[in-house]
Amino acid sequence: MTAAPATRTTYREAIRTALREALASDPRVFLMGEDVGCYGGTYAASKGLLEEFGPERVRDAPLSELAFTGAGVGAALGGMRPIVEIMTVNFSLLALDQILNNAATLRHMSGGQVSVPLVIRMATGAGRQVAAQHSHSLEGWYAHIPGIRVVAPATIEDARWMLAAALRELDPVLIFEHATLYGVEGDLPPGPGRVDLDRAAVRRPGTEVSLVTYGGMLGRTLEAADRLAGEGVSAEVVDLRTLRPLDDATIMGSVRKTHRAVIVDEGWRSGSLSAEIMARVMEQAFYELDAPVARVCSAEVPIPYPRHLEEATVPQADAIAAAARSLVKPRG
Amino acid sequence: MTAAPATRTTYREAIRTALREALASDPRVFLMGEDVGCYGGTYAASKGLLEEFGPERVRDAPLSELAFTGAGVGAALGGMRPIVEIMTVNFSLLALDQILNNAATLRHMSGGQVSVPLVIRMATGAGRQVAAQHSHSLEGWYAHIPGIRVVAPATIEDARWMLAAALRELDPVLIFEHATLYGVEGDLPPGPGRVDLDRAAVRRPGTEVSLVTYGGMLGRTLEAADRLAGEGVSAEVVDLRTLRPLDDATIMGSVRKTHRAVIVDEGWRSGSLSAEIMARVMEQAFYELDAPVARVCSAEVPIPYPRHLEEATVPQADAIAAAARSLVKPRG
Amino acid sequence: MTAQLDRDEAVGLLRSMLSIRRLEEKSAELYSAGKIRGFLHLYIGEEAVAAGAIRALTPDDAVVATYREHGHALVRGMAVRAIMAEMYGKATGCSRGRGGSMHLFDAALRLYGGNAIVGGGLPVAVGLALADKLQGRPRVTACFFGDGATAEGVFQESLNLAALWQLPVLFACENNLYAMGTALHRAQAQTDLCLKARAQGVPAEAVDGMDVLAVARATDDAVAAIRGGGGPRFLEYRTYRFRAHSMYDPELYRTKAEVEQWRQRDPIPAYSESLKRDGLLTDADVQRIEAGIAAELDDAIRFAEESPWEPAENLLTDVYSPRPA
Amino acid sequence: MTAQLDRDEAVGLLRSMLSIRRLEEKSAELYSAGKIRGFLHLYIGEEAVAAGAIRALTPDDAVVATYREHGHALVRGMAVRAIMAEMYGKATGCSRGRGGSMHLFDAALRLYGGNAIVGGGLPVAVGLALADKLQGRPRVTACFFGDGATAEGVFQESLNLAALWQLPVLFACENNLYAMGTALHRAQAQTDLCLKARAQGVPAEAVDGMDVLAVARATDDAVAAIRGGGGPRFLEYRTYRFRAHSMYDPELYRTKAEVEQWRQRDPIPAYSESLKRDGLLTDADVQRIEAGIAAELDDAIRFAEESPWEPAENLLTDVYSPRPA
Ligand SMILES: Cc1ncc(C[n+]2csc(CCOP(=O)(O)OP(=O)(O)O)c2C)c(N)n1
Ligand SMILES: Cc1ncc(C[n+]2csc(CCOP(=O)(O)OP(=O)(O)O)c2C)c(N)n1
Ligand SMILES: [Mg+2]
Ligand SMILES: [Mg+2]
Repeated sequence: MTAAPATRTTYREAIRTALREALASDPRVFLMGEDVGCYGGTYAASKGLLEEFGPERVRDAPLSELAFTGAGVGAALGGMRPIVEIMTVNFSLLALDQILNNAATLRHMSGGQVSVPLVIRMATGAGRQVAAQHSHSLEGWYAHIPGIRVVAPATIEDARWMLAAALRELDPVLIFEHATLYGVEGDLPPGPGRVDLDRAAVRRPGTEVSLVTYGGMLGRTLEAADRLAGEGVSAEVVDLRTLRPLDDATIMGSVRKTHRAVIVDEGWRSGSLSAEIMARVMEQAFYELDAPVARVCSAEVPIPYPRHLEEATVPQADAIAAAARSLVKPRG
Repeated sequence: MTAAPATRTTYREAIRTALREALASDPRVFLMGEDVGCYGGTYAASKGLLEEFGPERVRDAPLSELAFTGAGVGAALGGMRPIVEIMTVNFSLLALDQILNNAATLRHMSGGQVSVPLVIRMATGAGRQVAAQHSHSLEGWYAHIPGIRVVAPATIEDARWMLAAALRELDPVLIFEHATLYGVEGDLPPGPGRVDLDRAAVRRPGTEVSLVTYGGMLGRTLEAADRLAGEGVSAEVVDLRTLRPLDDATIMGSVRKTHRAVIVDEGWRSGSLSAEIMARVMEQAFYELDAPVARVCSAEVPIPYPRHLEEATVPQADAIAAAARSLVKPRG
Repeated sequence: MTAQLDRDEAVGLLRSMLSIRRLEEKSAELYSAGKIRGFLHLYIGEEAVAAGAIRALTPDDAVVATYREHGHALVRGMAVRAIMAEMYGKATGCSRGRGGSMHLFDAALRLYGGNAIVGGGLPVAVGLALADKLQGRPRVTACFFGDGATAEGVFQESLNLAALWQLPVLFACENNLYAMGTALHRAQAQTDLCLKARAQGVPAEAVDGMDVLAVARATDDAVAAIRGGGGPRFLEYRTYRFRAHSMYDPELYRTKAEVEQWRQRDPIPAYSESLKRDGLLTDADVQRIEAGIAAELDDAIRFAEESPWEPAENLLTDVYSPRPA
Repeated sequence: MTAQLDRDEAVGLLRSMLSIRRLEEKSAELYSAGKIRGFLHLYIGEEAVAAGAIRALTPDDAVVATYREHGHALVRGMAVRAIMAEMYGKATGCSRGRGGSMHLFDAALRLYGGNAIVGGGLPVAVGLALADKLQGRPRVTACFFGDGATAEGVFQESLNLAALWQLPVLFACENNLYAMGTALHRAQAQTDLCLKARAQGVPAEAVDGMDVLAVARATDDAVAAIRGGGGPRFLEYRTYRFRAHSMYDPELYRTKAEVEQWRQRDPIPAYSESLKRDGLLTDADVQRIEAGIAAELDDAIRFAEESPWEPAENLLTDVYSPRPA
């Protein structure tokens, strides 16, 4: 393949392109959710698609998260490839019964007779000052559920290509899009891009400490790595990409190289995904560690509205760099 | 106090006594949930209370988990001390929006103006062959939510006294009762018993390895400790009692003494509470460890119906003992 | 209405009801013997509903049921062996033994469970119908659920979706007047369930669920209307469960007299008598049917007894699908 | 009906509506200026509902509202300063700045939010009313929510609970015909919302939400019935939002002409003219009212500007209550 030039685009536009491609290439695909059609999508990700594909395939749903998610399960059982959009992770709790008790369970419970090829997309995370009922990061919870896959595109490239990979799965895939990423601009290398949902990616190689993160935290983790580089500390940045199943090989590969790790996770600290990663490092790479694995997570608080408190709640580059520094150059 | 004799009773009866006492001693207390009244409670925990306290205070609710849990939030705001019963943790997902977005959040989000003194009880766990929509252990999820407290009475004494302690709190307290415990018989020491919701308990002292567990797994963890003792391995058994907040002091106290730990958790392994405990040991007692902390959890599978598969899914005494043994006497 | 059924069909309805009854009576025994475990919900008393309703469907149609679904599986065409082995938890069961009594699945019969979350099957049925509509297939999805399920928010949400999108769903409500121990009038302020369906734009009708012919007639009409593109329909089958909610239930919430009164309306003897009156059935026929059912049951029990367990090494199989190539 | 109100009350309604309108116009400006951030949902066009309905309540009653609740807070008696400072996110705001526009709380006014989960306030209102009933207090809880919320399952569940238990709740549905970009007829098969309430056993009535007197009259009646022990009532206020759903909304889903048509029915000028016709209001009165509102707003903005932020060290305060002794 000749090296075509990269395209300048946004995360939002990359998702829209992926949705358009999915709708155009597979008649079984349809998009369903609140305001995906007439409104153009809460984050404008599906803008224009109603006009292009019509109301049957870009299907505005009433405020009924439980029923339309369950309808996604049923449509998947019926041979379709539904993409259900839930506006925000806080609202997904209304649909969780269908996700856990049905989508994730039906295949195993039926003895393997049926499968649920359902994709659910939702926005997650803080950073837009929308306060305590619209800002949380609960993807770690979903990563606990057997039977589903959970991914978090952190880059424009993953935003562009993960959807197609998700639609190729026969099992439910949840895609978490961080709400602050939609507007991010960047270069999209020519496709088709990396399409697996299995591997974490080393976004920046380094030798002294591994910074393991995903989704909305990737940007500030890279920023922290930059700062550390300025201080002569070489940090490797691992983007998990897939939160379930976790790519242990890439994580441990990095830890075995650097012997130190900081997990950066926007979830509330206790019981966040960071804990699972620390547990696995304990189980799989304990004797490789030169220091205990550290983590930088959100404060355990319903996320408040004012910017300064929101910033005080979620991980910031400063805190990430500080945590890394304290492992590499312990005090005293 | 003169040493009154212990009473022979069951876990179920201890809960019923606690409910009766709560209803009798505080007019603000009422019990609300599906089949708590006429039916006598799914697990017969509230049998007889309708007759004793009447339908206003032992309130059968329709199948509407979301609304009656939300009504519990509202009644708590209105000055009552509601005890909401959700039959089984799998159904609690239907109510999770009200638990997370309202019960746990209102106090902080309102700037501290209101509080939600709500108690929610529910049954959790496997062991009764009721398959993949009635058997899970999701209390670890709840332990992730700031603003609530989560407890798991593992003993008859805690079943008897934790409710009163929960009702003294001004914030929501979730009580997880393991479905296999209701029928367990034992001695209840004369009351009033230990009533805090803050401290873990060392249920069996030991010196070589800490077995940290809670709820339905306490029994088989003690069994494993017995077997280990038979082999000359001294295991200490820590019952967490409170899953949020965790009692780090007791956990670390034990680990600092034994230098080895196994976490026993009926939750699905990845992302279970066990991971959080391992993370904390990593953070707080890393240099005390003689071996990586191990865990014995449920297999990551919707829990199947047949006994042999259900048993293969959840932690058993054998596996617990084996995990402990491998830390204390590493092979090779 | 027997006029509209030929003799085979008319007797077939009786056979269906009897098969369910005998299967369940036996299941109760096997539960006491510890062969069947976990939750077991008997349908005894309600047989006319499954027997009369499911025959209105074609093999291409789909069925979504609840944890009280042995009858639905049987009438839909599942072999007694597959049901019995499933209740035993054996690898030869319809769901490989993993589901047990509450989770009977058969993809070939388009039976999508056996759902044990009250109301959990409703939106799934809506989605199955949506798939059919989007693919232009003239199929109907029948969703069975109880009076209790109509109190769950998902009931209203699901009916609205089906009506809004004009989807081919039969909402088949088995109103047996109780949700576990909670009588309908103690659970809902408005006990006319048809009103709730109509308030979501779904045409609704109530029918005597103890009369298998009334069930058949009403369901035929509803299914014809749905298949004709008329959107969803709601049928309230008024029925009663003669036995406890599950095997744990001490039945504190209703009187023996009430149960006795409903037993007077047992759908089986009444229908059997009417067939005899119409000259469509003899005592010898009944004996032959009973013998056939008993033989099938004996065979199924033997099959279940002799069947292997799923090896524990397979525990994790089918948590995920094999990855497509 | 003005006949039943004295002049002060009649003019008070106008003042309420104008206060909301001016507060919100100013808020939109402050949003553009970056002073108010996050989500801001304007109530402009719907003022007659909050103004006409909340005056029917006593201070002991309770109010539960949505993210579109500046008007409700104001009419309930919250100081403009407290609202403005909250929208700025300042420590002097009604919720200490933590909630912002969507989460106005005031325990003393018994205003229980400002809930930003659609439908999230409904069962909370039911519970508040249950507490009153259990404690024998003759209070009413008014719960405001939109047409969109009536599609959520929790709506049906909540109405059923309130009707079943005969609780003193006013279900106040602000039907502005849209849920974000989804028109009611594109969201629900049955668009007569009163039918849905009645199907749960809640008496229901629709009222012109652009006519503040009609709102006041209907709400007075409903609240009287509720307070008299008649159980819950549902009122559908037919109204319209003149502005976008939130500040992000490009309004692709409706035509300018439709909005223009509804603007003809703006509740404020119509009512103002009728007061003048009835001799209850002069142009000078209007000027005086406007001046008062403007001064109050200026003061509130100054207050908000000058107020301190909550120190970040307090972030964790009030996640939990102080432990009782
Ligand atoms: C969401 C949920 N809540 C509670 C239960 C427990 N439960 C199982 S069956 C049942 C009663 C359901 O009544 P109904 O819908 O009338 O069906 P029936 O059992 O009468 O056939 C209840 C409460 C459940 N399985 N799921
Ligand atoms: C459960 C939930 N789903 C979706 C949203 C996003 N959302 C916020 S407001 C809104 C529209 C609600 O419409 P309606 O109830 O009519 O109230 P209105 O905004 O018109 O006043 C939506 C979809 C939400 N906040 N909560
Ligand atoms: Mg029933
Ligand atoms: Mg609206």
